[in-house]
Amino acid sequence: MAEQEPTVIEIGDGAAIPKPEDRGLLSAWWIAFVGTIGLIVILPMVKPDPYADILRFIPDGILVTFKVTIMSISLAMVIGLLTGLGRISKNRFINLMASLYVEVIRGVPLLVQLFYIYFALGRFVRVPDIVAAVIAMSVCYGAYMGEVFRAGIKSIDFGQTEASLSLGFNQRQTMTYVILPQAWRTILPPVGNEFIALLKDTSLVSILAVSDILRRGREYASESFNYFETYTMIALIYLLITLVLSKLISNMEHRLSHYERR
Amino acid sequence: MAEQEPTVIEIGDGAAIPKPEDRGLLSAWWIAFVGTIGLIVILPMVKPDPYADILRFIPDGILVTFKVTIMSISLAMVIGLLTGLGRISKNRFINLMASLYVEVIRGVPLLVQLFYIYFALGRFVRVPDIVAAVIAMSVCYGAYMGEVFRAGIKSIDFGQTEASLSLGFNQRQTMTYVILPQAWRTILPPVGNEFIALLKDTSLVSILAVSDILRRGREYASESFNYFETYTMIALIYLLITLVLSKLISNMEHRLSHYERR
Amino acid sequence: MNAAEPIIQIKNINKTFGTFKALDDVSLDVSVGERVVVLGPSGSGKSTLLRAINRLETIDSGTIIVDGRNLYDPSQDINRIRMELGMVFQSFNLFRHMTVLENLTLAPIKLKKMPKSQAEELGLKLLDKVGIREKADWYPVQLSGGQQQRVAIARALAMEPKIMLFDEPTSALDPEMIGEVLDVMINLAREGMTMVVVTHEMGFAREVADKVVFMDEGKIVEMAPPDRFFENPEHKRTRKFLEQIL
Amino acid sequence: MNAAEPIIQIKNINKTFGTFKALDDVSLDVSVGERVVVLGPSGSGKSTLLRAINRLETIDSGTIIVDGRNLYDPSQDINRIRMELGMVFQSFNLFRHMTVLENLTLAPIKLKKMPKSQAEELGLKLLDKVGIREKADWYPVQLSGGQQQRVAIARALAMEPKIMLFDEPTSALDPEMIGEVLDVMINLAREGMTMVVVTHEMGFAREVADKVVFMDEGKIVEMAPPDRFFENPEHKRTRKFLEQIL
Amino acid sequence: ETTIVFATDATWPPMEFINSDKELVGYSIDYMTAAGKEAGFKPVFKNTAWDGIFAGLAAGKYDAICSSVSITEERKKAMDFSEPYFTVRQALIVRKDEPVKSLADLKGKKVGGQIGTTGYFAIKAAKGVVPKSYDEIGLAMEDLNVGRIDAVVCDDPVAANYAMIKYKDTLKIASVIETGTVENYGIAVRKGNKKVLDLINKGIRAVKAKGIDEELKKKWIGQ
Ligand SMILES: Nc1ncnc2c1ncn2[C@@H]1O[C@H](COP(=O)(O)OP(=O)(O)OP(=O)(O)O)[C@@H](O)[C@H]1O
Ligand SMILES: Nc1ncnc2c1ncn2[C@@H]1O[C@H](COP(=O)(O)OP(=O)(O)OP(=O)(O)O)[C@@H](O)[C@H]1O
Ligand SMILES: [Mg+2]
Ligand SMILES: [Mg+2]
Repeated sequence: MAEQEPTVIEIGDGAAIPKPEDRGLLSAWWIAFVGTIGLIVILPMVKPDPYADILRFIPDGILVTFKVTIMSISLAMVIGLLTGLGRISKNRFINLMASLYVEVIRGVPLLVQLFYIYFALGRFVRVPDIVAAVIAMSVCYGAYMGEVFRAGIKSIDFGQTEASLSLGFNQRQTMTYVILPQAWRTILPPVGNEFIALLKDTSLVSILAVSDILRRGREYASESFNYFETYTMIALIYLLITLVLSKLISNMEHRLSHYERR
Repeated sequence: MAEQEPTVIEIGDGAAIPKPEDRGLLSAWWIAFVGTIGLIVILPMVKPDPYADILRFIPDGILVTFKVTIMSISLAMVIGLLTGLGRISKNRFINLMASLYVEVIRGVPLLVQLFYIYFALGRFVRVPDIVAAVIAMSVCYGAYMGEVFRAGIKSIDFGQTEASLSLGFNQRQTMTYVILPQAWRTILPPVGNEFIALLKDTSLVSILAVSDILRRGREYASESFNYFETYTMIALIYLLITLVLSKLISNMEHRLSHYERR
Repeated sequence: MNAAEPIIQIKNINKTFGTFKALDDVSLDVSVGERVVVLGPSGSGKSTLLRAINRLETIDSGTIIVDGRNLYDPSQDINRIRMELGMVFQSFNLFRHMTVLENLTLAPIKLKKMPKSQAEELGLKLLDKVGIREKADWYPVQLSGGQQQRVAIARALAMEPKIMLFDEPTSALDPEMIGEVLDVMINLAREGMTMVVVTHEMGFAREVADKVVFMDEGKIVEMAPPDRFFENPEHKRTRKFLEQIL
Repeated sequence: MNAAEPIIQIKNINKTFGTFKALDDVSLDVSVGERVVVLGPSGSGKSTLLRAINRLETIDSGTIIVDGRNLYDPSQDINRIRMELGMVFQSFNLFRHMTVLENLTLAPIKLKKMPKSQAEELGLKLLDKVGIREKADWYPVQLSGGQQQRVAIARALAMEPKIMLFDEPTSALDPEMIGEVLDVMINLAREGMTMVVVTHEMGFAREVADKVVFMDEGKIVEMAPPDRFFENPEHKRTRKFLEQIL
Repeated sequence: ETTIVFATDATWPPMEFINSDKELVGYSIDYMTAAGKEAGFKPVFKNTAWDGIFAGLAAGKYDAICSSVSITEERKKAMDFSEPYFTVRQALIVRKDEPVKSLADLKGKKVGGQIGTTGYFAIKAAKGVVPKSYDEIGLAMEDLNVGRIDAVVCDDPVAANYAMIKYKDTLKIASVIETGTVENYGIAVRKGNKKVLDLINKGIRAVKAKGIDEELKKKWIGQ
């Protein structure tokens, strides 16, 4: 009796990295890109009040957004690597701890985690808000990264490990010299995805009074009452950033594939 | 020269639906589940002030969260179906519009979209908060759902379409009677994922003063000043809900597979 | 319509994929009750010709008239014409989410608005005819290939088509199952169904064909009754093909 | 260590997978410079035995002493023992992200703290030896299977092991490439390397083996010099195996 | 009887907040309820996030805002205000152990306030301090408490509520900020919505005339 493996669909965490074969999104990318830049340039010219004002108000928020994103993704990758290793560990306790971490983090909304870690941290240690925000984002994304690393490591043929061990490398060296450098290639696309998703999610830290793009915009809007125009501009800026990032990441992927293709 | 297809890793939008083969997460599921229930029961008993108070304060927020989630997912599925059909449409214009919609929505943080749709909608039509929240969530998740539907439809062998057309069904009938009922099976797991992700993301509507779980918690905290305890309870409640939902969905998947397996 | 007029009239049709000419000025008439078998090497355009007949493949030029109706006349509803044409595919293409009986009744119920009970009666009768009535409530994945193909034939017949098109109905089957499908087709031929069959089964061609068509490189090279075709083929290319295959 | 003492001493080892006995009370000694070829039907435990020698597979009972060191003595560093044992796999297992030369130099640089230049010199010398010095900067995917396997041998040799273990080094290769790998192995044997080789290449076994070991169902059934083994095998099972394979 | 829908951001105790029975309560709430009784309208309070409360008014989501809105020149351009119903001053809150007396002592330090409030505007107007805006004043207080920021500026009744109840062991009111102008709360309505404004003004006048406002002050603020 024929049994067919059911197809698995997984949709990423919201980044729109166009794949070369995806023609629809590719040309949509161009239109979106040109349209976004066009609006960002034209709106302030046509209607300088408030659009030009908004553009003047927001830039330091962009810096904060990037700062939080880059610090968070770096920390999240460290946590993710450890979690990923924990999830494939044969040590039952470590394995369980890593799994539990993933399970709990995935089960709680990021915003709740942000509040929680922010306040909980505040109770026990005195850290600046931006550090608290970075820690909260990293703890959350570390769980997702853990799954990415786990899948990446598992995608490497076990023969690589055996060859490395038989040369005299220990488990840790094998991971460092042989498995991770190869897993990196498999991991890059989802990491790129997570990076963009994280950048977007940093908008949540605006609620913790970190002056990112969104916070800056809200401050402007609350004084000028130009809600509609401010949020239009904010959305355009985010869109521009993610469009550019997704293109960069997709290009990087192509370059990193050298030892597979050339 | 050997060329190897690079492995693709995709990590879902945060739901933790344990797959039967994933032993680590499965037992982690049980521990998390028992632990969560344990804490929800024990904390109010050991320290009724504030935990029991919090438990009394939050329940109607849970209802609101579910209401928003269910309405949003329903609407998002309608939008997603149309978007998915648009993305596979041969009509270049429809295809481009659908792709553009997906591209733009994916490029803007949900929170920004929420604010934007909330304020933009407010300018042109007068709708209650909760409706604005549902519309915003649906517009956002519709884009993701669109990709889910597209992948689901594309996973169905083209022979099914040809067989249907050759019987005399038109394109629409073919979609309705033949493709979608089959695609549904492939689509269910990611839809389950999106459902849980959406439920978690409804926490964002608390910012619009929709009285969901998180809003209720914030209200309680802002009056009682028990931030830490309140957020502990909120996190536990979300965790319990997502743990139960992920289990339900994973069971449902098993049952829906009848025509593939029996 | 004149009764003597062919039920399928194909005139000078052409079809290119990119730069590749899949059909090259093909003309073919099929009369009511006639059984045409199409032979030819792989890639010669047999499937393309068959699929052109119910417009699963659109042609670039030429005309195709089925049962008096031009396939490319915008005033004609292609879906109505397709109801007259049953088609059976190499890969069966049963609807995987439906039981065997549901596969058979879907089109009559939805397209002919036949009451469910009547459609089921018809379906069971057809399952009888193809010899697997007992599988009515099974799902396609639970059946063997030969059984699936017989269901596919029954499904096509449920719309009571005037013409049946078969595209290598037995090539995806294990040898033990080919016979059971061919038997069904032979019975159908005996009952007088108009049939166009692409196949590599020479025995079948000899036994039931009124006319054998041989295609190569998108052209109809030879067209003859089976006796003459197999015993005394005119063309060099036909002879070479027969040598290889027999 | 006594020079006359075998460099590999395997005593009464057992290994079960679940309920399946993969090694059943196996004992085997290998002297310095000796070439042992292991034969046997699929599933007889050849690979398991070989992998037990460098503890890629842990055994359930028995002892294995390599170069005077007990593999299961907790005071022994298994990684140091493995450096003495070069291993070549059926599936090459070259590090895909490194060039050929990097594959060769990684272990000497990281494990022996050899300066990079010296490691590269050694690497190039070894590539010369296996006849593909010109591919030093290529990536594994760009090489043929035979070339990859020769690199894999060179990689193992770069650690200057005392013993080389081969697990069907030519079974994944197209026939044209088997020769080039066997040549390298024969040269190695001529230079006096201690070798344990699982293979189905009878010609190789005849030519280089000092001792042929025949396994079946996890047991060593027969052990003899190649002449006697091939011409005059003692056991029925050995004869049957040879009949099938020759 | 007319119904007037008031938006209120119920995170501003004791003026307007949610009590443990999930009821919207507070000084402003009682005040408007009393005003309604006097002027003959029925107030309905709608909990609304502060951030966007003015946008909602413009969009017609409600008729008025009763949420401790100070009457400012900027705001007057965007909406109309009722007669003042409460006079506030901006209070500077710091940790108990700090010798800070005024905003001038906080050069280079972070000072928090709620986004879009007059308190926050006062911080921004002060030279040399680093302003930080919060969604809710409670979040700012908590951050002050744990040391992420060094002071908070907000309306004095709210400041008193926080510094004397919840954080009485750790926070104190350092001073009242003199801005040179009198700051009053008013009910905001959409520009030109005279009908609603008149009703509300009528109610406010009646409440003042009967001295109900003094009772309410006693009840909620303890003055
Ligand atoms: N959709 C298509 N796009 C491009 N080329 C096509 C397409 N369909 C068919 N062709 C090409 O047209 C030629 C004729 O195809 P067709 O399927 O009609 O051959 P056939 O005679 O049925 O062969 P077979 O016996 O292998 O089924 C082939 O070379 C095929 O590759
Ligand atoms: N990790 C494992 N788990 C379970 N069974 C195993 C494992 N490794 C080997 N086996 C089983 O042990 C038996 C001996 O395996 P082994 O690989 O040693 O055979 P072999 O003689 O090398 O065969 P071949 O010539 O096919 O390589 C086989 O039946 C195999 O299925
Ligand atoms: Mg064909
Ligand atoms: Mg083996």
